[in-house]
Amino acid sequence: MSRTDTKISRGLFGPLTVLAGAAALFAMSLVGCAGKTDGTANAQASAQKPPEVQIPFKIGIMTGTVSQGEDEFRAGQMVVAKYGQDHVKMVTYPDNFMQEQETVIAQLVGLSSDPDVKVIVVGQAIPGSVAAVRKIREKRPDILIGMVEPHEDPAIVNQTADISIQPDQLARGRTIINVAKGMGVTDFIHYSFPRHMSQELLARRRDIMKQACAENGIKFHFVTAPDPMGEGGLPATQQFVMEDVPRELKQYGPKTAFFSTNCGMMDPMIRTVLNNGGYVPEQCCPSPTHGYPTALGIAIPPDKAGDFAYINAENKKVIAEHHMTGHFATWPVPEVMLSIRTVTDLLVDSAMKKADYKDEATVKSSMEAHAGVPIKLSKYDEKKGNSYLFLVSNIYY
Amino acid sequence: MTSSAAGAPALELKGIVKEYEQNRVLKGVSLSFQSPAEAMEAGIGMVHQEFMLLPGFRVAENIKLNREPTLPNPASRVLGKKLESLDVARMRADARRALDAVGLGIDEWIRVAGLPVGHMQFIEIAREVDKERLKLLIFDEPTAVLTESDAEKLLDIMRGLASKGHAILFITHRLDEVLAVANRITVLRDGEVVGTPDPKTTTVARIAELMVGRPAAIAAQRRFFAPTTEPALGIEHLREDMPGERVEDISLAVRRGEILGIGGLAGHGKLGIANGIMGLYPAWGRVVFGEKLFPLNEPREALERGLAFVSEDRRGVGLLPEESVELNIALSALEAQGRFLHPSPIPALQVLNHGAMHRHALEMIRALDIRTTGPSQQVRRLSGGNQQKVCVARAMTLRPKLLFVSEPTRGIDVGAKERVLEILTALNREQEVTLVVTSSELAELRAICDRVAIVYRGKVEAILPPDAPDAAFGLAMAGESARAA
Amino acid sequence: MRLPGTLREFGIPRLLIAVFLAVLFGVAVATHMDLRGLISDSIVRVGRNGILVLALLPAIQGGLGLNFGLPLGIICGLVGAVISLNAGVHGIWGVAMAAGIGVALAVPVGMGYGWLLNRTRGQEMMVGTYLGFAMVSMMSVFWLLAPFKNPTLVWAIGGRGLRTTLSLGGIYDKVLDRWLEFTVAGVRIPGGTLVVFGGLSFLTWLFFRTRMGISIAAARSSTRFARAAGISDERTRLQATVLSTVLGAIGIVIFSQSYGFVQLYTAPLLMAFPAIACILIGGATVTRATIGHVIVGTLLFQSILTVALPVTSQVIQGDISETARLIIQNGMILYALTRVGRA
Amino acid sequence: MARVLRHLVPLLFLALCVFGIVVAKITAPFLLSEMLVRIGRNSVLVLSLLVPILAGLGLNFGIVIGAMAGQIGAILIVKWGIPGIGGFGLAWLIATPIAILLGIATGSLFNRAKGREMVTGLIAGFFANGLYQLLFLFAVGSIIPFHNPAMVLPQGYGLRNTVDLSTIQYAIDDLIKLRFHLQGVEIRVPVVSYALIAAFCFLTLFFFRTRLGQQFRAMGQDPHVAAIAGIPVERNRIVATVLSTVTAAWGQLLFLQNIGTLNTYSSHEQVGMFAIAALLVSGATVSQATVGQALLGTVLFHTLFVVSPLAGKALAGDAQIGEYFRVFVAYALITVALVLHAWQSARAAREARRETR
Repeated sequence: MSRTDTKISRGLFGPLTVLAGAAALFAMSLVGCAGKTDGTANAQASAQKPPEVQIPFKIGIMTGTVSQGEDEFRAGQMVVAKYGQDHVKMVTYPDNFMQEQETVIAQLVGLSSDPDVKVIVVGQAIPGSVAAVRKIREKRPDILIGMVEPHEDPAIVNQTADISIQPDQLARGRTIINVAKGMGVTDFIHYSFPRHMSQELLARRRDIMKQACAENGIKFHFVTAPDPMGEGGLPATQQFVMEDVPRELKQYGPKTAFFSTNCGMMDPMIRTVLNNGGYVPEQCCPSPTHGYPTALGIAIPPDKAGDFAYINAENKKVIAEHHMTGHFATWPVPEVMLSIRTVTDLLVDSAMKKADYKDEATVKSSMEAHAGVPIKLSKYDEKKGNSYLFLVSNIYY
Repeated sequence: MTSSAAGAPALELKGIVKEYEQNRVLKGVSLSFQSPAEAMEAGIGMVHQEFMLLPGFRVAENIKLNREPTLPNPASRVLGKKLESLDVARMRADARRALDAVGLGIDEWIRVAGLPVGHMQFIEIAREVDKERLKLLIFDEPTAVLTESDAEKLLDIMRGLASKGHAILFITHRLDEVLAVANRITVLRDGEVVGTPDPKTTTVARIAELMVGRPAAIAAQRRFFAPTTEPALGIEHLREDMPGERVEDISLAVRRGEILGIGGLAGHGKLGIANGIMGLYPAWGRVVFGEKLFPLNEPREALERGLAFVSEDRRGVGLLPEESVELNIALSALEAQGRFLHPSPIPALQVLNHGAMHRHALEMIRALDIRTTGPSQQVRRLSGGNQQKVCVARAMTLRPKLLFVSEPTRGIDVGAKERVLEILTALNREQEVTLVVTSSELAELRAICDRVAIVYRGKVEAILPPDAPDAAFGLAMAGESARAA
Repeated sequence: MRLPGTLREFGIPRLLIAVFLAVLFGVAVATHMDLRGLISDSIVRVGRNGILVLALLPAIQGGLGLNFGLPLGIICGLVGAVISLNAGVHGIWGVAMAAGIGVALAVPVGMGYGWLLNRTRGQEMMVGTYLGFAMVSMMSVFWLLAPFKNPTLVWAIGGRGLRTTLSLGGIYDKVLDRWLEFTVAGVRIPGGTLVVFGGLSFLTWLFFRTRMGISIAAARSSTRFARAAGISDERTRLQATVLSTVLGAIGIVIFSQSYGFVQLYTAPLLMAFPAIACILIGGATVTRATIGHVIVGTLLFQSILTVALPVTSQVIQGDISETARLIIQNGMILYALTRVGRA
Repeated sequence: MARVLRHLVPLLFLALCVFGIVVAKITAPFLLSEMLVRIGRNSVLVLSLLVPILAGLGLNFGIVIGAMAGQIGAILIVKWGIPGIGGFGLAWLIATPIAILLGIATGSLFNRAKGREMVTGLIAGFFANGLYQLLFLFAVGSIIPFHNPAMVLPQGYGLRNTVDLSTIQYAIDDLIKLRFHLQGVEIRVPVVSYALIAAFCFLTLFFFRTRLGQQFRAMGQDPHVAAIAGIPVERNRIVATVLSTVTAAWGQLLFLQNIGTLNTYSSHEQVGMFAIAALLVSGATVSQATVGQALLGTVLFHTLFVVSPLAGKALAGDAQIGEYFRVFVAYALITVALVLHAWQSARAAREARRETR
């Protein structure tokens, strides 16, 4: 009998240790939370500040998490700060959004379930957004929906969104090559993989780049990299880029420029170019914070967080330290942040009948107001729909 | 469908089956079965020693398993008979009839799980009885798990079935039962027919004699360095939970320096004793070793106190077949006594001293005449006899005070058998190791042991000198030692 | 078809992959690619990934099958790395500190994990997979909330929470790769990392010759034999799990230093799969593996990864090698899974 | 105690859902309309897991392969431009034989990996995904003639990443339209989908009352006893896998007609993971599951999916923490379910031994 007793106590010991472990972890995250409150006094304070703009309805916004790209998530937070927590419902889509399409749909439809919501902005309209928007329309035709940087077929998006906006990928096919030419590049490497090449705009941009290169006497090379959504994950992709950049430099010489369609490749690409030579005329999603702070190891003290002038200056400084000035270029503002904020403001004003989001001139002026620099804007389809493509002129580090 | 394992005597009654290797002849037709379904098709049914019942199924579902009466439905008309619906009413009715035939009054729609063992046995029989084409029914030790009254009932049912024209093959160790129901008797020993006594004229003692057989002329000279009467190991009321070899209540005193034999029929618990004391299966009771109380269920403790064990299950327990001869020989001593290791401050991280292990293996290979290409050969590649020698070598490496050896000669050829027995007696004589040898081969026990204990139904039935009459052993094994006296 | 013994020993799948690899190298030579660079990259990758593959060995040896719960160990190593980065420890000491903290965390985590696996015998691989997924998501919350203040680690705009990718540039980027680095016939060899991988492989080999290691292997071969020899297989399984988790923690630190980045959030999620493919391609089965399998497998698989894409890109535009690799890798795992027990 | 333990997982899940609903202040009409839709599109996929479980194969991660078969059907009818219920029916007809073939292949694989069916199914899914990519990224348009500029990439081969299924969207759901209003919110009831789910439930129940179903149940309990009783265990295991794969193909089609777009290269990937998670949270185990549990699991799991991001956000004040929390809870509960099941079956085995003493 005593035997059984020891067995029971031994059986209980296990779960208890696990519980203790769980408790410890929980305590850890509590400490983390505590750290958050003092570490982010600014953010908290700004969140508690009265909203800059009072609106009589609510805004729904969906972005990625920071691990998908910080600009996007912070843009969402800026919208929250501007209109106040009570008037903005912000949600995020899952990290593995390609597989969890249903969650994407649920999140968006969930935003529309609040009868006060009149405007929904999808910051990076990842796959599933079109299906979700169609479902929202079935019940709430009154909601204005903006789709930023849609991944799905542009023709379908053009039929679906009230306004959609993204960098002019096709025009970038030429502008990026122009930037590269200005840098004095002889060879141009384009990294991508089958899944991205199954997106129409990316595939067409590649073809335009190829043509532009030919016109400008630059040799174009298409290189396939492992898909970060494959089961090797992002690390496999990044390892490949780190190995391949020096290889290409060796083969084509130091006047080689690199471009990639995937955000995850930016960190290693910029770092490897910084150390080995070569050029990065523009990132996939142009922004001073996209890739550069990590790749260059920029320290950003709390009081400078989100200060683009400071970040640009730091980027410039570190690149100069590596004697690579003039090898890098980007847009002065994060394009996704610009788009999200512009689209939100525009739709809010339209909902209050203060502006017309369908008017191209209004869209342009609104963008420029946010960017602080001139913007080139065009329509995806002149005849129908309300999809826009835009370009910003570059800054050089 | 085999009759009995090597060494386990068995009786065959009223058989119309003649078994010769894979071919079976039924009613003059030679049959060879590839699958149970074919045997069933041919009209052969079997009541298994281990129950072939699904505990989660209801009684009727078990009885009608894969022979369910069905009703056609729209789906089955299109897609075939397999999709016909179960005819539950008929299943229950059939099961009821079969259960009544075996005199089991339980509800046919309750689940089998949790029913008493006796009931399960009768359900098995009912299932076989229910088969329409049944010609031959095989009972494999059906009464082993039954109470006296249930066993009586079973015999009645067998008589009834036989009178209805079913042939019954009854495999059992219970001699009384044999005489009570059998029309014909065949006695098997070591897979060979040793006699076909007429049930009308023979006696229990005669069958027992046939079962046991005469002691073989053993080459090993018996030594008589007089075993002391001092107890080496005292076992009191040992109970143990080894599947198929249950020990109910064993009390036994092993004397220092002797070779004690333990015999008995399969399933009566003789193998359980060593396994229980060595801590391989949960055991309860009081065991004293070297005047100290000995803790049960602690395999490590047993090894550390100077016990060792050569298991009957060579492949499962005795050896690591994928590993080398040397590692197999050294492993227990390495684990329990920390030998063959380089010194290191952390005991668990002492590195193997390959040289010492290798030298020791060579020594053992020489001493026991293990036929191998070398100490690094995989044990799997050795013959059965040499594998057994490796097992003995491992036990010897532990330098035990008392050694349990179970089935030392099972599955090895005749020459090796003698060699193994010689090694054991030498171990006893020269190194004064107390030996407890468990074997199904009574002859070998009688050849090398000082005393032989016979176990019946999980208890010690009798302790006999090796030269006791054959009938005394036979009766003890059948649980009828009282009759011999 | 009968093959000569040595070739059979090497295994048909490995033979096929080796031939495939040889063809790739042949194409590389034919198209005037930088062969030395390709070989050098392959070797760098072996050093980088080797320890993570090695981490699977104790689990297989301990009878736990393929450790799909490797992300647990990886997370421990990542926490160690982040703490050392936050403290700003540079160079080899940074790596040592990261590994040290990683190991210190991996021991209790491995014990908890092992305890769980002992309760779920027969389902270890399933439990490992899901537990790994769960922990990765939990740690994502931790990365977001953890009170790290070092301005090179936190988000550029938000100012709190750790970035997805932390650069090791100037901290301990490639310190081991560069230590003892040498060049043979134009092929750059990252000496230090290989020494660490070799050293840990040797230690692991040695461990399986210690008393503890021998009992782990014995308990895997036969639970009942082990019990008869006084070995508790619950304990050996626990030891094997802890060792696997610890090696996972060290493995990711070595990986990160060679790689130059520490990757957080969902990065550890799928890291077990390539490692598992490596060891299986090396010839291991779910129940048996050796150091040789680890080394051969890592060499073959990582070389394929390194060489296949650039070489096929030379030959065809819009290549299908990424898809082909997917099929080869999972085909190998499937082959191994369906082959056990009939070897 | 044992009773509570057996229902621990669903109870935990229920508690979490209720807690989430309260914290996130989710309104009844929203929850109801979301759940009606989600149950409608996911139930058949979850039901497809039942047959292999009862036949002793464990959780069939191979349903991913069935989902691929369904998608092949959907892609073809879009290519041919056949809309509505007719298109859906044709997709169904195309998908079925493909699913049968793939099911036979998967089942044979399982027979070679007895005891490791689940991991094998998982990896088989990854493997099949590779072949699927090969087919639609490379073979289509190059080897297989496929000329439809709306579907094929500008390069001339390979499908685009989105296939617009609006032509068959709601083909089943809205075959009979039913709408009602609750607190001013319109709620759609996909009547025909529910009828189909009911039919599947009924068929599953019916199946287990047939001769073959009885054989499956016997195999699930003890394949050895089943073999002794003359049941062709290996062949039946393949049949079970085929049934599951085919049901999954139909389930995926039902799912897609509700969603209305197909992510060519990823819609199928998580089908197995989610269906299995849904089943496990109901308290079903790898060896025991009922139709009721499949439905209950679908309801609980998807309630959590709807509720938890919002609840996480309400609790942590940060949308992304809610997102990570949701994923954590889902996976952690599956782990708990697996552990509890293993623990209980070990204890049951111990008790069974004691009883036969």
